[in-house]
Amino acid sequence: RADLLDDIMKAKKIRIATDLAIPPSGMIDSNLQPTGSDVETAQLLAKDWGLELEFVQTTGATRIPNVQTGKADIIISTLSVTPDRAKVIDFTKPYAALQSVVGGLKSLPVKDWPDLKGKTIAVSRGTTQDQVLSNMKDRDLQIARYDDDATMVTAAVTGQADFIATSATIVNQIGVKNPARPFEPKVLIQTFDLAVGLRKNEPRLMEKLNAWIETNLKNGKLNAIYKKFHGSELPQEMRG
Amino acid sequence: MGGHLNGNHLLFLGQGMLWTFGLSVIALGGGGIAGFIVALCRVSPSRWLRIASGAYVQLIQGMPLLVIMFLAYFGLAAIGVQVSPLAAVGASLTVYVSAYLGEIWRGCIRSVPRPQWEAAEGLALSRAQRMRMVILPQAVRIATPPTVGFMVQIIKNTSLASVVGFVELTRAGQIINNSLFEPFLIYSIIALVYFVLCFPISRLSHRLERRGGAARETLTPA
Amino acid sequence: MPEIAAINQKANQAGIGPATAPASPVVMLKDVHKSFGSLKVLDGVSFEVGRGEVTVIIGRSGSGKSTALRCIDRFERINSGEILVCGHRVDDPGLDLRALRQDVGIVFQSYNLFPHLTIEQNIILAPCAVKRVPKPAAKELARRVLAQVGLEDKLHAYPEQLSGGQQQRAAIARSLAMQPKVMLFDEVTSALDPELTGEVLKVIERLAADGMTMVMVTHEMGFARGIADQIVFMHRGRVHEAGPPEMLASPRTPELSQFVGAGL
Amino acid sequence: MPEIAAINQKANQAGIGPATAPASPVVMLKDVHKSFGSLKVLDGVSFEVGRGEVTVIIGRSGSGKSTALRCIDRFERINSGEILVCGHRVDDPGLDLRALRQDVGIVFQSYNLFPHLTIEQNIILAPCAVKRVPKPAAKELARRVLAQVGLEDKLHAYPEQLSGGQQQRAAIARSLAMQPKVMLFDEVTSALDPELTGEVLKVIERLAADGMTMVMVTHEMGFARGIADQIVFMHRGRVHEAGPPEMLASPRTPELSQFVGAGL
Amino acid sequence: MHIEFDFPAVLERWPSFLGGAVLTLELAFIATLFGGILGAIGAIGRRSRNRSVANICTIYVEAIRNTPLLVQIFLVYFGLASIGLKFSAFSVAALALVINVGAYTTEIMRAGFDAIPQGQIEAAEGLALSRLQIYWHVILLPAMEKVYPSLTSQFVLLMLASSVTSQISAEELTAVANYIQSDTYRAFETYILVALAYVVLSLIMRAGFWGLGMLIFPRQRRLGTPL
Ligand SMILES: Nc1ncnc2c1ncn2[C@@H]1O[C@H](COP(=O)(O)OP(=O)(O)OP(=O)(O)O)[C@@H](O)[C@H]1O
Ligand SMILES: Nc1ncnc2c1ncn2[C@@H]1O[C@H](COP(=O)(O)OP(=O)(O)OP(=O)(O)O)[C@@H](O)[C@H]1O
Ligand SMILES: [Mg+2]
Ligand SMILES: [Mg+2]
Repeated sequence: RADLLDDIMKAKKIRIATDLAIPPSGMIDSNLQPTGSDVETAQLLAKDWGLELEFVQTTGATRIPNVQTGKADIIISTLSVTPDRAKVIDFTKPYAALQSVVGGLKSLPVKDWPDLKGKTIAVSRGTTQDQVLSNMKDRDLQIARYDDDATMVTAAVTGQADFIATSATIVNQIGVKNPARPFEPKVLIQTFDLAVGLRKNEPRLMEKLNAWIETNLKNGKLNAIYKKFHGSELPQEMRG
Repeated sequence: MGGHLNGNHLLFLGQGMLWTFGLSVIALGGGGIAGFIVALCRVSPSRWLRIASGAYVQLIQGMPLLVIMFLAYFGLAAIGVQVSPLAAVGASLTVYVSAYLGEIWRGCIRSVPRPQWEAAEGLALSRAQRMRMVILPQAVRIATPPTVGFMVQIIKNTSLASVVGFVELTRAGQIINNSLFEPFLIYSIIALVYFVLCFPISRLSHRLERRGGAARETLTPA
Repeated sequence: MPEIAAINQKANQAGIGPATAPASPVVMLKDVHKSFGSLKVLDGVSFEVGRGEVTVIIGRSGSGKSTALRCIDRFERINSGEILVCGHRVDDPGLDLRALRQDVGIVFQSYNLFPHLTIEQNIILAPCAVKRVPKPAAKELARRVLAQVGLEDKLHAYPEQLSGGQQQRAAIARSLAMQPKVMLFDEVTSALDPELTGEVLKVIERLAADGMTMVMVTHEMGFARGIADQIVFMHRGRVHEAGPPEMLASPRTPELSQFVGAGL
Repeated sequence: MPEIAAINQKANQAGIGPATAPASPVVMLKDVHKSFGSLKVLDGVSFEVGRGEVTVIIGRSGSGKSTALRCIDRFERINSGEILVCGHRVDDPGLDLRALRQDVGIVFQSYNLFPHLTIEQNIILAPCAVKRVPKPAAKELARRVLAQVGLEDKLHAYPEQLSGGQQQRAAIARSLAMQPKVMLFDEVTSALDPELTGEVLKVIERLAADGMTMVMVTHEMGFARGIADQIVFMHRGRVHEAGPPEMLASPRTPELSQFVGAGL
Repeated sequence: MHIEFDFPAVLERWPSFLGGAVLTLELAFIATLFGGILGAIGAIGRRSRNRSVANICTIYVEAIRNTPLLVQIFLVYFGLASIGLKFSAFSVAALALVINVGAYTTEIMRAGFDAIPQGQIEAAEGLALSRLQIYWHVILLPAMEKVYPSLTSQFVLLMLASSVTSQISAEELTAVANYIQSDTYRAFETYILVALAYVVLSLIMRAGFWGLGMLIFPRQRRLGTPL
């Protein structure tokens, strides 16, 4: 069977699955151009490899089937690595990391996990935040799962949720949208590695992607992209 | 992230609306033809055709359209048949619509009073002639209102095509909302656009229904 | 009325006038049995109708009159027995249905004109589609049969624009246009008021006078008496009494006498 | 038949037998006009019905018979004129409709039994809901009125399980259960065959014999002749002739003579 | 292709599936019950002689039928929260579904009411029944009987459509499926199972409606007319 890397190079085009509805990683700007950290990462990759870039629009649920069935070549769409997922697709080395926090209303006196006992925390369904919090059985948390970040944020803005588990960037955004309900990061959950996803058994493509990631982490380009959209640096050990 | 709704966004919604419109046309065109065949099978003299088409209708009506689309696009690819998004969505909508329209139309064909079938039979018309000259022209008058009413559902259901990457009206709204975080504004606009697309059709269906009602009465003389 | 003569040409060529005795039967039922599920509806029905003869079937509701009529035109398939109509073996599973129905015209109580077609279109539909009569000839034919039932002016009306009696006459005209050899009528007047009933019965009387072979179910006793060559009284799926119209005056069985007396 | 006597107690207490002359009229129409849009349907109709009297309305289709009857029970509102029924001013806009309808029973050609209820439920519905008769008493009443129409065994059947004649009798029983002072019948037998017609007419005859005040539209001339105290012949929205049944034998107007002759 | 199906990996989550299916059924049940009642009231309203009542009912029907359910759910969920009313996602989902299916039911019931022959109503009027009594005793049940097939189809459709309530954190079948599939990345297995689950749920509902029909239409039970 054909090798995916050869196919890509022959076609001079790479098809990257990205969800454009998960800011700040994938979104559109006011000129309707795709933008976000994942989008710029993808653009950087295509440029470096001298390929034409095609975004395959996906929703959260169809990112994986898109590469499994060959409708897209790779996924750059805030995929965090878990062992279960690694059974289905292959992950490269991490190209970025996401700091997840539990954010809450500024006015609420919450400092650490025990204060969250019995509280309802909003998450985006199926994200790694969701998985991690769901597994914290002993902490006695109530979890409300929304289909995507936007709905979750809307819940926070309108008052349906007082706590949300997501990236710190998004937590800070809420106060901008509704000054009456400013949110702040309360408790750090974990830092998740984000990796590029590709279908199983493509060692040559995997190798080339890993090399590219290593180079660009070292030269600071990936860090710059990350900082531009998330407001913070990548973790030190990742930057090498 | 952030920013305000501008003309570009509205343009984006406009493009989404065009897709919604286009997908609806495909759904009704393809689904209409397939539904007609399903309806004919459902009233066929062959028992097996009736049972098979009945099972088809039950199966399709028991599944959410989203799942049908998913399986058509990714499922076919998984067994090695690569289909374009448009083909997958077109096929799914056709299948889905055919099950519903087939059932609606079967009812309409059936509701042409039995004596009409017999009168046609008594005049030595063949089965095809009876269908074409006597039954269908009468069934069409009864069928128009529910068919038009169903169109409204389809227009709204095309939103599910986002699962295979179509950015139609609802998905366009979602994407914009997820960068602007203005759910009320954006969803109200979407609601309004759908309303503008659907309301005239609903009204039309009502008007037809009122006329169809009169037509139906004349179907059963004395 | 040259038109009527034309339609009934064959009967007349055979030299059979309205009042002469029947030759070989045009319709023959022999020991016909028919059940719907477990309900026995026809229980050994036999009778014959000769060419140019008018047979009237009477009997109370549910006695199987309509079913008998419908079996003649194979709208129902019989369980056992024999039916012969104009040389067609109706009980034969391999019967050419459409050939049978070209020879037999049937008119029901509910006129069943096609509401989406004008009267003319109703009439020419079958001749054009089945017999491949060219359109102009069919239209000419439509005019002729409509004249026969006194409706020449309604050619372009839709059924709903006609009164009940007119609709029924148009339905008869539609059947006539197929130039059938036998006409079956099932309570064709029972949805009509006395005046409209009169109109329709007059049309049927004329047909009878012109020698059309007919089998009819009716509740109009006076009419039956006047027109019938043979009366068949059905009771519980059997032919209880049959004979010339005079039998109504002196019923042999209590059932017939009750039936005849019941209508006050 | 003690039941019938009970039902008609009031009429009998008033000392009015079936054959005596009318006292103060129970139903009175005076110069009633009624149009549907631009179509004039009643054009100055007047007649009176005395207590215990039977009035039969005849006339050809479309002459306004049904409309006249429906006006009496205020199913249609009249444009001008006066209608008085059992002391209710029917033309008065402020009329207490439900009080009127407790005094008037009406039965239509299409029996209009409620198909989802058994015969017993059909009958006790109105007495229980309107007059607040307790269930057991109502059931007793149902049995009584059903006996009156000869259907005591059909208490728990559904309408579709009954023949047309039985359904029509059940509909009459349902009306009787409200113990009305006047009964209106609109072509109650015209959907029935002669035998079933006979059954229903017998029930009506018995009601008449017991002194019920009735107005009926019918095409059964023989019956009309036998039962009517007064015949009203309507033509084009007017009372064209009215008088005792003997007038049918010697019509004064050509319209009536044509009408009487038409039914063969 | 490079897909190895691994149904057990997904099937081992069956308690979650079951929980989601139960919640879906609960939502469908509540929406059917109250939506049915709302629809009957709406249909009576639409036929009301009072013009403003009829108009309000018409506006309700048109507004709901011509906009997507998802948008309605968002507007109810976030709208209520914005004015300070906080309900659980389940309550809001149920409320939105009731409002939605109520509009469709209104139309179906109205058609059923219109299909009752005028003669039936006149016969009831002739028996001195009041307007309300006529609706209750003479119109409602036969009308429901006439439109029962469309009515039940509408409720099954609603059950299928209730999947969008996952958007506002109601943990019904689709939500569970989405969760499982993003947890395991086994989209095919999940979608196939969820399709099966929906087919089973809709069969359960149809069976339920059939039984209910037998119960509330005793004539059908007695005379065995197929629903
Ligand atoms: N298709 C059918 N399926 C089951 N039973 C039937 C069917 N058609 C007729 N029957 C039954 O057969 C019996 C005879 O019916 P038929 O219509 O022949 O009577 P009829 O003499 O024409 O009565 P009517 O004067 O009322 O028309 C009736 O009991 C009727 O219920
Ligand atoms: N609701 C209505 N709207 C308009 N026209 C009507 C209405 N009801 C009756 N008509 C018309 O009024 C006229 C008289 O009708 P009506 O039913 O009183 O006649 P009828 O004497 O009872 O006739 P039939 O013997 O056919 O029952 C007819 O021309 C009819 O078409
Ligand atoms: Mg019959
Ligand atoms: Mg009338």
